[in-house]
Amino acid sequence: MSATAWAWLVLLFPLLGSIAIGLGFRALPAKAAGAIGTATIAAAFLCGVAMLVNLLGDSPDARHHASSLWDYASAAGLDIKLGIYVDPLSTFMVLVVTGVSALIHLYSFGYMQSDEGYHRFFSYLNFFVFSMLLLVLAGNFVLLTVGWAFVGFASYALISFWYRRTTATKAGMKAFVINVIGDIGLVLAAFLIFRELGSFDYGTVFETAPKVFSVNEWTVTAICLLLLVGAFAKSAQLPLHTWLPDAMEGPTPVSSLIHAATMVTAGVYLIARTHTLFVLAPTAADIAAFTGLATLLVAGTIALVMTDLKRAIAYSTMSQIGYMVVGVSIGAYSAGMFHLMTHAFFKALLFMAAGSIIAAMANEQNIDKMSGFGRAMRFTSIAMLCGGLALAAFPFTSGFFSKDEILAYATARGGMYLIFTVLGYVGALLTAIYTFRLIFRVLPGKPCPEAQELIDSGHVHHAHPFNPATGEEEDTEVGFPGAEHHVAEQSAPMRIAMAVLAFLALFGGLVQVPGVDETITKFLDPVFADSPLSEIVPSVGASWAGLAIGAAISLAGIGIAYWVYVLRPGTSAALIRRLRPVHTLFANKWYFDEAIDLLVVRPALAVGRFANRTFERLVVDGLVSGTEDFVGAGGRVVRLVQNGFVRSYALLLIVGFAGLALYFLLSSS
Amino acid sequence: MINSLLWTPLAFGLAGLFLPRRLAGWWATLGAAVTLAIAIALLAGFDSGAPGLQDTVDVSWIPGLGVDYSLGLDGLNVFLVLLTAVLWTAGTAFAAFREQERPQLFFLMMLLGETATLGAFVAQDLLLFVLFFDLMLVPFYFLFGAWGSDREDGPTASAATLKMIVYTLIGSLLMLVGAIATAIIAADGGHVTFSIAELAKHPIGEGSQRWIFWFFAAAFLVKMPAFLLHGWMPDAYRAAPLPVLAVFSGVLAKVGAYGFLRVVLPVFPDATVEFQEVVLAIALASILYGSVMAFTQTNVRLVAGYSSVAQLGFITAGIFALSSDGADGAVLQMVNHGLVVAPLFVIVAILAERSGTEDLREMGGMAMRAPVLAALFLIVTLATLAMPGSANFVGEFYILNGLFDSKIVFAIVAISGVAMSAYYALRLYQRTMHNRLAGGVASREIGWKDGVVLAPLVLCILGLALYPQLVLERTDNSVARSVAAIGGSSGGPPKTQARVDRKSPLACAGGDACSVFWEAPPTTPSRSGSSQ
Amino acid sequence: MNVEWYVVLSSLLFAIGATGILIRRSPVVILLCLELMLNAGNLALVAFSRMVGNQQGQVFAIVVMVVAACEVVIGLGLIVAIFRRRLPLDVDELTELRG
Amino acid sequence: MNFHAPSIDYGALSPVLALTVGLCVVLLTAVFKPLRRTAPFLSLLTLGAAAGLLIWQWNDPTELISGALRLDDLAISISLIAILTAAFAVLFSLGEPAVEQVGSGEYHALLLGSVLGMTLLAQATDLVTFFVAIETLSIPLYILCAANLRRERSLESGLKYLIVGSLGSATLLYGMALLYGGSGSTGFAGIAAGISREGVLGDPLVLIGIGMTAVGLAFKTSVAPFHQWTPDVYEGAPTPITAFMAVATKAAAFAVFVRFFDVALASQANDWQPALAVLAAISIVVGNVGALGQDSLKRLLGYSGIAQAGYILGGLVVASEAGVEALVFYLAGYAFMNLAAFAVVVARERETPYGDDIAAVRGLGAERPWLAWPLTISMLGLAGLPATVGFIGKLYLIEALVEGDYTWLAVFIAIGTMISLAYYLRVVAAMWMRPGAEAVPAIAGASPEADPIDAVAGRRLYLVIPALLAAAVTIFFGVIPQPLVELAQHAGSSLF
Repeated sequence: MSATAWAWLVLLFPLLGSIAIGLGFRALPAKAAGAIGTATIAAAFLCGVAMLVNLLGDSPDARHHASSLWDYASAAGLDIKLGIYVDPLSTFMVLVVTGVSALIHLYSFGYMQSDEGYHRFFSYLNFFVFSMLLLVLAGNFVLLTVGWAFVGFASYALISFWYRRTTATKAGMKAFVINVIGDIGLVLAAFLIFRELGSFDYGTVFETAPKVFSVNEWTVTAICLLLLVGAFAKSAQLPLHTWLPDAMEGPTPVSSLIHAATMVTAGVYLIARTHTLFVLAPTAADIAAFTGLATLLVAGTIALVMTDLKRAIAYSTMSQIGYMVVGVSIGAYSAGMFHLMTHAFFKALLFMAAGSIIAAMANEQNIDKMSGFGRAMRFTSIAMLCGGLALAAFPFTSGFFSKDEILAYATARGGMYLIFTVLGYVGALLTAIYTFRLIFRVLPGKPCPEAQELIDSGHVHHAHPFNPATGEEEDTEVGFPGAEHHVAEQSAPMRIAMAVLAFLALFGGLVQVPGVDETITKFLDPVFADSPLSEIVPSVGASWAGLAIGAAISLAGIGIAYWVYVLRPGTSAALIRRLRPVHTLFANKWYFDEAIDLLVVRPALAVGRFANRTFERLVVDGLVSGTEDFVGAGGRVVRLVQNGFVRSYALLLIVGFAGLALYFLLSSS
Repeated sequence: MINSLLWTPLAFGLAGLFLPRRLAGWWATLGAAVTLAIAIALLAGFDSGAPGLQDTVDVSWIPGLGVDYSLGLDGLNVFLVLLTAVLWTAGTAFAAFREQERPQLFFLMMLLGETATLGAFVAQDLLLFVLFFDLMLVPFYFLFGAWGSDREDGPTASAATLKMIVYTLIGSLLMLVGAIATAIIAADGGHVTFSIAELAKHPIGEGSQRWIFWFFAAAFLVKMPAFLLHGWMPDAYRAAPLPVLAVFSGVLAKVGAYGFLRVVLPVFPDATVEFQEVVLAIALASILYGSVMAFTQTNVRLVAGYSSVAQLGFITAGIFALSSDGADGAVLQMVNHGLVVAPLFVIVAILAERSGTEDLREMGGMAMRAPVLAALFLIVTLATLAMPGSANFVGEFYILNGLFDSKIVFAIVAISGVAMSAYYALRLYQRTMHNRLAGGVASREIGWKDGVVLAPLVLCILGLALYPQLVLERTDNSVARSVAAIGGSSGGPPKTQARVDRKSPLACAGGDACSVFWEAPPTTPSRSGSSQ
Repeated sequence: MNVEWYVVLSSLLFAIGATGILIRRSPVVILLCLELMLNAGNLALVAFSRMVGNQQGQVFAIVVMVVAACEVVIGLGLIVAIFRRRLPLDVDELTELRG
Repeated sequence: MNFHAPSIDYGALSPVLALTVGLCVVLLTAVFKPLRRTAPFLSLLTLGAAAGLLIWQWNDPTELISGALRLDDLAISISLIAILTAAFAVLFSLGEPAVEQVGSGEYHALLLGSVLGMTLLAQATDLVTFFVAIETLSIPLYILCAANLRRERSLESGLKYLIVGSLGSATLLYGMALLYGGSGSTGFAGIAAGISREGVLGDPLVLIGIGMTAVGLAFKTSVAPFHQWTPDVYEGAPTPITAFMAVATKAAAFAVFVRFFDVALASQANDWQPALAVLAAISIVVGNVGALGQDSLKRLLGYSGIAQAGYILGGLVVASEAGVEALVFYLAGYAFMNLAAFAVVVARERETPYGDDIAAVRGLGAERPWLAWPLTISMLGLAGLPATVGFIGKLYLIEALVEGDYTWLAVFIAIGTMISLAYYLRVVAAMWMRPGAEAVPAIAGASPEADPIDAVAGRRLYLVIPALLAAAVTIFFGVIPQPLVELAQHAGSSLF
């Protein structure tokens, strides 16, 4: 079987799974749904592997195949097929996506057990994986948009999975609308590409683009910027990031799969995929890079002060994606993708850990209320530690290699790009600090009531939960885990999933050690060969130097965190007092939500209200009733003249005649 | 064949008058179903390659006045005919499941409406078209007025309906004058003919085109309805009985858009080009205004109603992109919108039954015990907001692409409507199905009766989503001809010289210079793409 | 004698009749005025007939006299009927039909 | 000297003779008590005979009485319309209180007399016959309007009609006199020749003559601003008579209108065309807006009649063959639509205490579908909705107008139609969208005016069948108009 055939299978399995679970929601027992869900994804992963093997079979420069099922919409010169495009890049993404998804499905299998909406959950989750794979494998920009929107919808559905939580539905709406804006960016880009190159197909486009466009021509720049709108919306880069923190309303596995490991990295994939165009539009590429940089710093600072466990991790996700964006934009393609992979590992892991803690806290997400889980939930805390180390780029963990490779590349690029190196390291420091801030506040210390209860009885019986955001009582019948929800960690599938990810988080980086084995670079090389930037590579020495600095910074960060949160517990409070304005700025997430609300949402609603209350009534109805009244008035006049006095009738008759006679006399002379 | 398609519904309706009350509904549904079967047969026999009309009937009707009874199918109307048949079957069935007073009359009017609508779609004689176009109103006048619901806080059903009729006839009557004027000016003392094809061959002088164009435009824009001409819509929609409203807003609005493609573009090419921007501006206004209204409305029907205003705006924009990809998209979108809005109203009916209100603020949380209903509704919603992957997306994609090529500025403004549609459609879904369970709202699963009405429609949506090509490939040919009339481009750029003979897009933003580019001579209708 | 004077006279009669209809309220007087107008027509006919020198006008005039007679008869009949119904003989009182 | 008996074409005269004879016979029945009841039957017989004879004369135009009359297809078709209407009126008059009061014989005799006047008028080609016919038409109507002696309104309408009508006739007469003076002839052909002579053409007196005749005819056809008698008389007169006037008078008057202007005054067309066009526009507006607020159905139909007169006048304005065709076609259609409506009004005013108030038809759809349908169809037809003869008629008129470069008048017709929907559909709404009116309201006091209520009038076949018939024809010619079109074309060709 050819690589493409396998690819179709990769797409098929999750779709089948989703449909099967969705249709069989009455027939299937809960377990079965979970099993099917997980199995299909696992199958997809295996097919992915087969794909890889197939691909490695071909010579490096022949490692791209297109295949299409049928004409999707081809008319009037547009030629849109239902086609896929298989090359190392997509294969790589397929493997990451299916692999991580498989594990997270496994985790959810346990985590969602006591949830009423079990079938719905797995159906959605499988659908998401399908969409993500479609996005990755799409062979033309239209299909890409389709996948792009599908993942957006899946994320919406899963964010507002507990749909009787008003906070959840709001968050879902927010995420969806922002994602649609992203879609629009993509669509417009597609239009522009089509009008310039006359095709939507990757193959044709990337082939003809260099011939047609001159570097930095406005059209290609416009195309790239529009693509970036899509990428930023999906990957939560400034200023389209506000949906991501709110998205934490969804169940934790969702946060870990969609909003950490896979979907949010789609933007990175898009930039990498269309690097040919970005090479032609350096300005756009730089804009992208700088946005990434800004995001990673802003998000880092916010993560420093977040008290909500999941939101803090969400912001760290943003900043990590910032790194990736910087990477793929400045030409560190393989490095960017590498970081994408490692990030998928450790961030998924972190969320899982956070998930079981939050479950233990009865969905209380405020870290101020947490402490002492180190003893209460050993396994979890170990997992969390692994994840944290990798995120903080502790030497020789996966994050260590990937992040620093990007920065090393920036150094190699030199010139203006040194800014990225410097600020990148600043970001790294922040990362290390906030990561361990979380860890130090949650794991060690005197157990909080829940933790204590765990230690004593090993099982927590929660009071009926309340939504911390709105204070309204949770509606457990739609499946929001209620009182009987037992501690997540205890079920085996979750442990397995976390264990595997922990391993990957720690040692996953070893596949790409500078100078030793640059597997990923080698594998992805044929894709990016056409880009002149791929010539520039940091020397092995430079890379190691960079790694050394990275190690130092990460250790420093961890040290600071330890000093602030463990040795001198009061310090943070003191700092906050000292730096009040800064803290408020960070704590309010740099007021992005407020700004958008003020600039976009309110005006739109105001216009709507005006249209509804005023315009419709005055103008539109006025138009109608105005005419009605006018005609009606005419009627009254006629009836007034019809006064019943026969003599006035005679008068009118004679007047009429006079008028007529007058006309005739005038016309004759 | 086409004759039987046209007259079957009416025949069944009249026969139904003599049936007992409880049979009337099923008899009518049967009639609609038979019509549907005929329509499918016609589609099956449809040859997408053939030039010109198919299954034509051409009989002299009033020789004294030069009016012929001529019908025919081509890519423009074949799917609209099918849509009509489908929606009417669904709507009739939905009504048949419910208790109607004076059912025989009700269903007679329903089926008369179908005949009239089909007539408007297949008529190939300008006057016949006008006749059916006006005739459509009569049954709906009765249906809305006599079976509609009076509002205590607003006009009675009959008042609202009267408003609608007068309003929509304003256009149609002017159109009658316009049609006659066209024929007579074209005949120029010779033999008067109303055959659209004939009139298209030798367009009349530009001067006369100018005013006649607006007579027709008035009729079509009111029917849609377009921005500022939609004054009749809110009251009428709130009065109308929902099964009727489903077919009404599913099909009748399209007749207006269809009229532009069938009549205005071919017969008044110069005026069309001249007023392109004006109509586009109206279309944009409809898109924006409709969307804005839709996401501030609290009445469920009106959310759907205003969303249709926006959707029809898109369709109009597609037609007046004056490029065949725009028009292709428009036709596809007509079908899509019909398929989407009809089930939407069916669902609205179901929701209203469950919550006893049509006010969004008093609904919510209904998904709980009704997963199937929720799923169906969700699919419809996503199609409504033109989610990529739905046929609606393909339709809008084509429309906007066509617009993007000819009038880039309009395209960019129009696309903002897409974002808004996402908001109002999803809002509708969330406010009804999600959030806390509102007081007095029963979360009940959809009954099998409504299921058998709704499910097929949703299946149509899904099917079309998987294979929109079904419509596009059959439409493309005829659309190309319609557009060729005004010298528009019939299709996208050939891959290689895309860049070569192409002005700067900025130039395109202005005058219609770009509506003619890189194409083989417009007069030769070129099978898209492949022709180059 | 010149025909113009006949025409002028007839038109005067016509005008007088019309004015009478406008200002008088008694149906009987109004009938008289109507007769006056018809006879104005007759006078004109006869005068013209003499001017153009054929008899058609005179024939016409005689016919008109008959017609006029009929009208008066009907009119008076109606007035009697109204009187029988004890209704006021004043056209301004007969305004039940209006609007 | 030897005496030559004048050769008289009795064949062509036969319809007129038939009517005259019938008239006398019917009048005689009034004398013999036992024959009282036969009057309606005899009148129908007479009308039938006349109609038959007319059809027999179809399609061979003949001059009569040395050119004073001309029996051509225009005359025949119009006369047929008049006779048909009269027949319907006879049926409507069965059980009409007015008939008892003036006596069946006299009543029907007068009706026939009026019809006779109409047939003559349709054939008139000489000022004398023209004037005589128009008076023969009117004078019986003056009486018939007042026929319901017990009702003050009936008398009032009679007197009003008489006064204003005579004023109209007088004006007409004086206009004729002037034209005679100008042309030196009373024959239409002679006038045509006379007024186109050098020096006379465009002579003020002639023009004023034209103006005065126009006024007289506009009055008979109730064209605004000479319309004011119409609503009052229509409301006051006994309903069968209203029906008769609404259709037949208008038809006959238009026949002579078109003959006089298109034949006798053709040479002056450029002068009178714009004037008449303006009159048409005025009456379209006045009629339609006037009808808006009316509660009395008869009054409503009166105003609608004014508007329709405006439409029809359009056919005359263009002074072309197509125009005449359209005019005849529309008149024919108009006849059926109105008769259907009046049949229902008659039935309802007899069986409900509401008289001709719109309340009388409330809930008719549920209560008496066989009456509701005819009224509905006629309303839709008058509103010019498709699938009724009204639509085709408007189409015909508009086509004629556009051909004659009077497109603006066509647009007026469109706008007028739009307004008219507001009141036509109000009636339809009352029938189908309102619950039936409550049983007996206060107004049905035992005042001497109140006519006796006939509870089953709505089921009387002599009302229901005509109603259904007329409605059916309305639809039939709306779907298959060709036969009527051909008739119109014949009529049109007889002038040009």
